[in-house]
Amino acid sequence: MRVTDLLGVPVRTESGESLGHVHDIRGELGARSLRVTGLVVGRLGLLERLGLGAPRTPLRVRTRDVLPWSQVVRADRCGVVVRSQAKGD
Amino acid sequence: MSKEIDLGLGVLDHQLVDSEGRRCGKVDDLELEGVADGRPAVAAILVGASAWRGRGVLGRLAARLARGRMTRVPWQEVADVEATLKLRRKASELRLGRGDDRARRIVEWIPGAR
Amino acid sequence: MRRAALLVLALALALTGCGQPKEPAKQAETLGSISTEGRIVADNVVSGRTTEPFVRVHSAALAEQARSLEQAAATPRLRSLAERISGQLEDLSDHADDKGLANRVAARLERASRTAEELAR
Amino acid sequence: MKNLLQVALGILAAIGGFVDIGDLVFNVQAGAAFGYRLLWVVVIGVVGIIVYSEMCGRVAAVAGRPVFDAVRERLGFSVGLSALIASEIVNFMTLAAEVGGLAIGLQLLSGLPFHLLALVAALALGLVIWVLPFEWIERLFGYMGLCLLVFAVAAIKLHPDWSAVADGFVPSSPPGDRLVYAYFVIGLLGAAMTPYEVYFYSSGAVEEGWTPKDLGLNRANALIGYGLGGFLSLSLMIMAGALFLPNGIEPELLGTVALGAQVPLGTIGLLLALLGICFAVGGAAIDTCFSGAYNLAQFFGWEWGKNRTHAEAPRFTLAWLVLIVLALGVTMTGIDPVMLTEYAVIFSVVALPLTYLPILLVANDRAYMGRYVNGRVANAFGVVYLLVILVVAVTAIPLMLLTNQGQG
Repeated sequence: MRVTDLLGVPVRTESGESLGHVHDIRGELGARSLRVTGLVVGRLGLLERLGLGAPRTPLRVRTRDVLPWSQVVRADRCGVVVRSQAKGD
Repeated sequence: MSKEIDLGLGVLDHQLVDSEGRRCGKVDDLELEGVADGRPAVAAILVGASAWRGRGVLGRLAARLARGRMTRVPWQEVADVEATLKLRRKASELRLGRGDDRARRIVEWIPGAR
Repeated sequence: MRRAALLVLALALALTGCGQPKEPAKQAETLGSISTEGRIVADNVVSGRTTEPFVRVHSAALAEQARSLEQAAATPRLRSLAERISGQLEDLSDHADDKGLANRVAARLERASRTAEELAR
Repeated sequence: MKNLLQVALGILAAIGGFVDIGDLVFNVQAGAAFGYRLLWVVVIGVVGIIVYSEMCGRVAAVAGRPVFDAVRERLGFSVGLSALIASEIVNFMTLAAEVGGLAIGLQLLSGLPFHLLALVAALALGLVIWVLPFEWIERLFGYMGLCLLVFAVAAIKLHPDWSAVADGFVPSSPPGDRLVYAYFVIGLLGAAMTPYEVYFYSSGAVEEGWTPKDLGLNRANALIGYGLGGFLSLSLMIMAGALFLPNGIEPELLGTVALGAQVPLGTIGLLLALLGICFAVGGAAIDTCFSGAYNLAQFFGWEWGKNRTHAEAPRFTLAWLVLIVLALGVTMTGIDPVMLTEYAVIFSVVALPLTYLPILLVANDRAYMGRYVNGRVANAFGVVYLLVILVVAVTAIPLMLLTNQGQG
């Protein structure tokens, strides 16, 4: 699977509620690894979409607004399904 | 030095620079692993025209026109991610920058190219 | 993708509408412009304030403009005026350092400009 | 901070380098059509190029990112690629017009046949880029381009009505044909803010290894270089307004522009004008040629750089070589460079938003710019100009067609 397969796909909860789309994938850069830690989802303002997100870091939004990957049940080209009470907050 | 970064904004489409500071392509796509078993991570950087297939309508068209081979660079080869991605080894060792190598044979034929 | 297609279409469309004026009044204005400019070039030959290559090349280019207007002339009067102007300019170009000829050309182009001005009204 | 002499030298080169065939054609035609009434647009255009080239220089100095790096990263691959295609088309049209203009300038000077001179022009440009270190190219073409100052002298010697000139700096409601007026407003903005100047300026800053301590030089270069370059544009328009408008002359030929200096100053005015045109247009051809190669290399990630040896950046080198050969091909067809310029400038206006939006975005991104991020002033100007550019981009082509390229 590739990053571009996930970017832009719709995100829904197991009960079918739509949470918007995947705008970006949050990662954590280690010495020799880049682990995926979450998804930037939902209704982003135009500025975040164009990359004017959280100040001082190359991130679209602050980490607390990111959906942790642990909530993800299934992720593929067609869409991402997350646990029901998994709203980002 | 763990630092948070967005794969789309902070890595995709960024410039690759080898250990000698030579520009050798862009991050055309990123290969993920462990998505199914819940421990996803970036396995490799994909460089080359055929990596453009996932990049929208124009990307698919360009990929078909350019027909270039794709090079897979394991993520362990990445030394640092700043405005550009710094690689640990030379471009030739990672089979990158071959377009420039092919073009060099033509340019060197003209006197004064060095 | 749409934007690129739009741009190519626009480019093709634009290249067809080339810069040739159509209406008689506009053609007369352009002829007047060519003729006045030719007269200035000729005056400069007479007063020796120019160079032979510039006069030869530039009046030939002006003549060419007048010739293309001649073909696209909207009325017979405009066609004959265009022909007179291009003829004078070609003479000037062929004898770019002949002050006597330049003097005559300047006078004729002066008259042609006035005729063009009347046609433009 | 580089020493003052070098700053001065750099700025002087910018003046000569600022004026290209687009400025020559549009400022003179606008002056011939509306006299001094459009002078205010030149000022707006010059302020625009100053704002964005300063921003570009800062992004290059602080984040080491030339324009097309930012374009692909911020707009993504697909939109970035369409921006690349649009900019390459516009860049190439401008290059072909510049090479054609140079050939005509040489012909007006020497009287030799046009096609021979087109070949000589292309070969000379190729040789100069291949052999001369870039510093020298910029100085040579920049200083010789200063001959264009003869148009300032000519404008003065034509005794324009200075109060009317002053009024020209105040936006006025368009007299006569409103559409043609709007066409020239757009053309003048496009000519002043030509995208290739921004690609070239930012790539140069990255290459010369500018760092935040060069920001003072960056501002000086942008402000004084483009400012004085703008002065030349104003002189061209005033000259045309004083000479061509009263005589009803419609400047459709490059020779007519030189005539404007010949009438008040005689042979010396003519020769300086032709020399100035040849070097300014020649220098612009080189900048445009490099810009075409820069954009390709920066989008696809090739090695690039005018200060690298040709073998170190082979695809970049092949790109500008092929561009010159293609431009020569177009020039050989005998297509009129002035008409080609009119299309090139209008189409560059369409490509402006795709060029300037990414610059504004990166310049506002704290991750890369840190404390050098856009201040309120730079942002205010940046956003206002982006809006102006968007409106202008949308209306450019329809207006060109409706006004038959300003013929009315």
